Order: sequence, then structure tokens, then C-alpha cells
Amino acid sequence: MTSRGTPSRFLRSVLQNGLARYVCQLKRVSIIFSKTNQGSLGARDFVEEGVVDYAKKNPGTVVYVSPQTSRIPKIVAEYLNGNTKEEIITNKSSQQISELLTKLTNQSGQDIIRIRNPQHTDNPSIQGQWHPFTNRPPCIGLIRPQKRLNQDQP
Amino acid sequence: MGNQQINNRSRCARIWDRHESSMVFLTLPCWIRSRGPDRYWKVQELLKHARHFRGRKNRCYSLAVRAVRRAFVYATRGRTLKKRNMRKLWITRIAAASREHGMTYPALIHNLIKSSVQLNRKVISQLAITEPRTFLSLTKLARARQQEGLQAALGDGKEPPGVFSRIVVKQ
Amino acid sequence: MASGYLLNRGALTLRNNLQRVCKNVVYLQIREKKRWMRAYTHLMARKLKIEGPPPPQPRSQKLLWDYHAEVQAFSNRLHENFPVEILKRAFINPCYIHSEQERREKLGMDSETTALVLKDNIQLSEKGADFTKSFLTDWCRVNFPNLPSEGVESIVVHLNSLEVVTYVARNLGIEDLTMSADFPVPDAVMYSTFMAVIGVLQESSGSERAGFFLRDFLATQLIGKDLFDMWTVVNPMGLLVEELTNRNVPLPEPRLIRSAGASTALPLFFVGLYSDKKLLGQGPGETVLAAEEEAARVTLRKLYGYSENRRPFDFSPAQHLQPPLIQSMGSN
Amino acid sequence: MSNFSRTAQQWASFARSWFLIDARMQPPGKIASMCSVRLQGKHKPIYHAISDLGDHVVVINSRHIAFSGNKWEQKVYSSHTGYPGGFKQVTAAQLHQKDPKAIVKLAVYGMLPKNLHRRTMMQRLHIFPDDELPEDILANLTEELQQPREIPRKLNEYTQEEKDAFPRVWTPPEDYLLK
Repeated sequence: MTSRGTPSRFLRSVLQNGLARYVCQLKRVSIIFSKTNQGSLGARDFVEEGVVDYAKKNPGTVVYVSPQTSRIPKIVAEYLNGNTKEEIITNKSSQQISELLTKLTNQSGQDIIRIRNPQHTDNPSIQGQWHPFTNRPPCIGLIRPQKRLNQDQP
Repeated sequence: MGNQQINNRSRCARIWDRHESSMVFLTLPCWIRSRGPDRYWKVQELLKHARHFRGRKNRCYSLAVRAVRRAFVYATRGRTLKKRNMRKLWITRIAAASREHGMTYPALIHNLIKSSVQLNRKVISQLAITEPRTFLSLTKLARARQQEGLQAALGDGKEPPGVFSRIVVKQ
Repeated sequence: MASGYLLNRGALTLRNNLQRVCKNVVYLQIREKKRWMRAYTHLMARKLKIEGPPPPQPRSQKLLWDYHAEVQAFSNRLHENFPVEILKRAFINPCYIHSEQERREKLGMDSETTALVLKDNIQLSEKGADFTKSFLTDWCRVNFPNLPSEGVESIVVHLNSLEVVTYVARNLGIEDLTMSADFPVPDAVMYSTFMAVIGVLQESSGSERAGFFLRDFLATQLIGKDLFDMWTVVNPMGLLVEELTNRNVPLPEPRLIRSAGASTALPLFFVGLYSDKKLLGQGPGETVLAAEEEAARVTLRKLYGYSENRRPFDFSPAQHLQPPLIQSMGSN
Repeated sequence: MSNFSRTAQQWASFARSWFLIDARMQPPGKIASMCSVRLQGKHKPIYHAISDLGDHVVVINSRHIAFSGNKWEQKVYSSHTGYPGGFKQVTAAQLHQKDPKAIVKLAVYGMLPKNLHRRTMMQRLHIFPDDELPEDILANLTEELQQPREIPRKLNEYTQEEKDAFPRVWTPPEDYLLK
């Protein structure tokens, strides 16, 4: 909440993704739900309706569907950079789950923390950064004030 | 449902028992609940925001709670102040950079706006640092625009060399 | 009397409650403050402190793992058409085969009936490594036509180094698929696996696609890198003199052009290199010698075309080489 | 254009320059405002208040500054020693008599921001009453700043031709007697 007390990072993508070809960073997604539990109703609907479409649309993502005797249905997303993200989908409708999955698919998998600057570049300057002599005419040889001093002493 | 009934009953029992200064709990969960809130987690939630403070403020709740509240107040204020301060900083930087080229800040910005250059102060100040030549050409443009009226009055009607502006288009 | 009654009552309720508790655990969700949580978290924290974190476990040994699907997804994700069988071979490292055989022997299995019919990726890896080196060299030659062969070589060595390649490989999700004896996978194994993947791509889709793969994933690592970060030149002035004599340009003449605070602890000198009264380049430095060296480096960068105002690299996607599989998938 | 290495670029961007100002026949306030900008680093586009970017300024000929009006007699510099009856007041002329550097120094000191950096910035101000500079400072100089006011010439510095060419408002008759 305070800027000093929260972690932050600079804006960047994994492996310059999108510069050459775009690689979907979500490598694996597991949908864990219960066969009987009330809270998993939406998840079960989604598994019936949407999951095959999703898997067809995203051939680069491995989708695991696993009914377990757990009370809490969840989506576990694993990203190429090794990060894992869990999203609880208790009492969510099929539509909401599909939106959530789309969001997870489009993410890069990096930590979601404060980004210090909305822009970032590896080469900040093309013309060369400013330095004290950028806008001064070059003077070759000795520095002027000495001459000036001599002139000033009549 | 059943649970709730018991709950209500126990609450009655507790109220009733309080007169005798001995407490009776009809169920074990009620007895467990009656010990008040679990303060540990509340304290941890707060100390989480105070861990980087200096001194005992980063570990003692009673000191930390004030400091954290103050920090949040500052942070809230800071979010508006930041915009103001950044703008001030950009203006100082542009003023410094334009003075290197013999212009003043108000003249530069005024003439850039008049020549419909829609760069904001942030970008102009960044250009002054990272792309000094672009900034130089911006000042040249502003200078030409500044002298446009004067030159038109003098009847010359010509642009300074290397500048392309409305006058040339009109002719 | 009353107290006896209360005690009796208390005992009764306690028994009832115990039953309730047991029932609750099985059937009902208990909505209460989890008072055991604090002690439990402290205990686990202390355990973690004493024992250290648990050893990392490969993803393949965890729940929900389908190797075939993973490999297919790997090839789809990178928009390439890998033949799955050969790609699987690329992930099998010799160290894995050794350890697997040893494990089977330890278990006392018959070596003949349970013989491993796995082929390792050594050949693929060698092929891929050769191709990578030759492709990167060609790519650098095309992109930096003025760079001498040592410079090209050092850029290739940098891109081909263990550090860069394993970084790329880990961020492409190769680590999960790699069959290796140890986990986390050692850098050398990661390197050979990545090269084997390149080898497979070259075998199956041809060198052009493999080249695009290398360009897209390895050459992009050049962004934000300085030439002399990769190429250690001890005496840039000597190199510059050599370059200029090769090009029949008069030798550079260093001149001190600007200075500030020369007699202080933090001086700044600008040295310009003039050749035939033309400024080749200028460089700042803490001492005159450092400034001269910097000026030589600046001039070399200009000569070699590795300056910051060069044309950006061309990473545009290879349109005509899109594999048909991906297109059909996209139309769905 | 310039492709410096990162360390060299950093060294160049944050280097301190040395400016020379000749205060001969100049108003001290103008000199001080020039000094104050450069001591704070407000003449650099990379300025930031906490970056400590101030440059060095060398002021020469502070003995020959010029006040306009009758400031030499009327401008009063006050101070208090802290003891009872310790309130001192001197005119600019008296102060200048006592210490030829003091007027410029006080003017700059008053123009700097009132914070903890003020003393540090003042240490980067070098004032010399005359135009003789020690060798080590001479070696440091990077640039001489233009004087804010043009020095007016004295009557005896004009040549006769210039005097004749000067336009006259009124031509005296021949029998006019000069007092």
C-alpha cells in the first residue's frame, strides 16, 4: 500500500516474448473440482461445456481435468517461467470460469506486483544521453579563462 | 439449523449465568468461541506493513499501529502530491534544458503549443535527457515560431533556413 | 449440590460435543477461528528453519502429468511441427539412461526382460550444436557486415554460452520435459537438451525453420547488450589502429578536447580521436588514458556498425513458413 | 550518436563542471542568482533535488562589484551575536571594506534553498576578491560565463572621434559660456 512497503519490479516480458513470435506463457492448467459438491457446480458445467473448446483453441496449453474429493474447486495455472498460480473457483459460473481462464492464458506468469514505470526500455537513448558538454561548443586546446585573465589585467 | 439453535440457547444461558458470576456452556464450540477473537492474525496483518520501519515500530503492535496508520495517510496524500511534484520536476528540467539553448521555459512551451506540437512535459523532459538533438530541434522550431510574427511584420516573409512552417505553405 | 449438578451436566455436554466434533470433522464445515493455525504455522516455520526447504521435485513426479500431451503442447506452443517421437528422444539424456539402468539393477530386475529401449540425444545434440553455431555465425555476419571474425565469434560464444542457453531453455519449459538423472537439471544437461531440440527441428522442418527458431529465441537475447560486454578487448586503441591501417585511413590522433575538474578527485576528460583532421569519435573518462580507450571503443563501435543508432534487428515473423497445423488450429 | 559504455556515460553525465564568473562592475544579486542556479544543478536537464548535481562556481573580482542606487550606504546587513546587546548592523560599504567576499557570499547564501544541502553547495562556491586564481583552480575550469551586465565605459575611455560622433540634443550657441 505504501510504495516502500510493497515489492515492485520493472516492466518486462519473458524472453522478449512477442518481439519475434508470440509464445503463450501458460504451459499447464489443471481444473480441480468435486463431483458432488455444491460449490463445484459451475466448474462441472465448464468441464462439460467449455473445456474441450478451450483446449482446442489453446493447443500450447496442457489442460488437466481432475475430479477430486475436495471441497474447494480451483484452477492451478503453471507458467513457462516456473511460476504457479492458483485461483479458487468456488461458486463461480461456467461463464466466469471461462473468463478467468482467458485471463490466466493471457498473463505472462510474472509476479503481479507494483510496476515502477509503465514504460521500460533496454536502450534508453539513441542519440546519446545528455552530458555537460552535449550542448557546448567544443574547444580544442587550453581553457579560455586564462587568456581572459591576461586580457583583464591591464 | 440445529447448530444455530444450540448457539442461541447457549447465548441465553450465558446471559443468564452472568448474574451468578459462573459461566455455563452448553456446547464445546460455544466455549471455544467465547474466548474472544484470535488476535494473532490481526496483529500479523498489521505488522506486515510495518516490517521495514525503524526501531520497535517494526515489531511492537502498539507502536506499529500508529506508524502504519500514519504511513497509509502519507501514502494516500502522496498519490496526489506525486503528480504535482513530478510535473514540477519536469518543468524544472525543461527549463534547464531550454536555457542551454538560450530560451526560457514559458517561451518554449508557448511556442510549441502554438505550432501544435502535442508533446507533454514528461516526454519533452525525457527527450532533453535521452535525445538531446531532438530537443534541440524542438527549441529551434519554437524559436522560429517566436520570430514568425516579427519577421512577418518586417515584411521579409521568409522562413529561417531549414524550417518549414505555415508561412511557406501559404505561399 | 448445584455444583455437582453442573459438573454432571458439563460432562454430559462434553460427551455430546465430542460426538458433534467428530461428526463435524467428517460431515460439516466448521466455521470457527482456527486456533490451531498459529501454533501449526509456527511449527512448520521452525521445521523449515531447521530442516531447510524440501528437495525440489520434478514436475513429472507430481500429480497430473501426461508426458505425451506435454510434449505435443510444447511443439504447438512454439508454433513448430516437431515429430513427437523424435522430439521425445531429444529429451532423453544419457545420464538418465545410466541412472535408470542402475535403478533397475538395484531393484533386482532381469536385465534382459526389462532392457531399456531408449535412445539418447547425443547425436541430435551434436547436430543441433553444430547447426546453432553455424547459424548464429551466419546471422551475425549478415547483421554486422563490418564486424571482424573475432567479434562475430565472441558474440556467437556469448549467445551459445551455457548461461544464455540454459536461461532460454528454462524459460521455454524444457526443464519439465527433460529426462535427467538429477533434479534440478544441471546446466550442461539443459544445454545439450536445448541443442537436441534444435537438432530435431532441423531434421524435421529443415534448416530454415530451425534458423528462425534460433533467431526468435536466442538472438533476441542480444537486445540491450553492448558489443564490448561480450567481446573483451584489452587494447582497443591497438585494434583501432589495425582496423584503420586495413582501411587505408590515416592513423588516429588522440586530442584532449574538454576537461572538467582536472585537479580534483573526480575529474572528467573528453578525448577526441582525429584522423586527417576529422573527428572519428570522442569518449569520456576518469583519466586521460581511460578517455582515450573509451574514444577508441566508441570509434570501433561506429566502424563495426554496433552503435545504438543502428537499424534494429529484423525479427519479423516468417509468414510464408507458418506450419499448416497452426493455421488450422487458428481457424477454429 | 555517441555510444559510450555505460560506466563512461554515467561518469560523464554526473561529472561536475567548473564555471568562472567575472564580477567586475556587476550587480551582486545578478551574480548570485547565476551562481545559485549552477550550485543547485538547476541548469542540467537531469536535475533532481536529491541527486547532488551541483557544479562548482568560481567568482573573481568580487572586490569590484557594483551596486546600483545608493545601496552602498543604505543597504544594511544585520546580525546578532546571541548576547544581550549583540545586534550588529553594518552598511554594505562597511561590510565590503571589512571583507570583499562577504556581499557576494551572503547574496548567494540567501538564494540557495534552505535545507541541509545549503552548506554543501556553499562549499562549491569559490570567491576571489581579485582576478588572481591559484593554479589548481585554474586547471579545473571548464567554462566562463557571460557577464549579466555590460560594463559601461568611462568617459576617458572613449576616443575623441566617438565623442564627436555622439548625437547631440542641443547645439550650444557660440557665445555660450560653460561654467
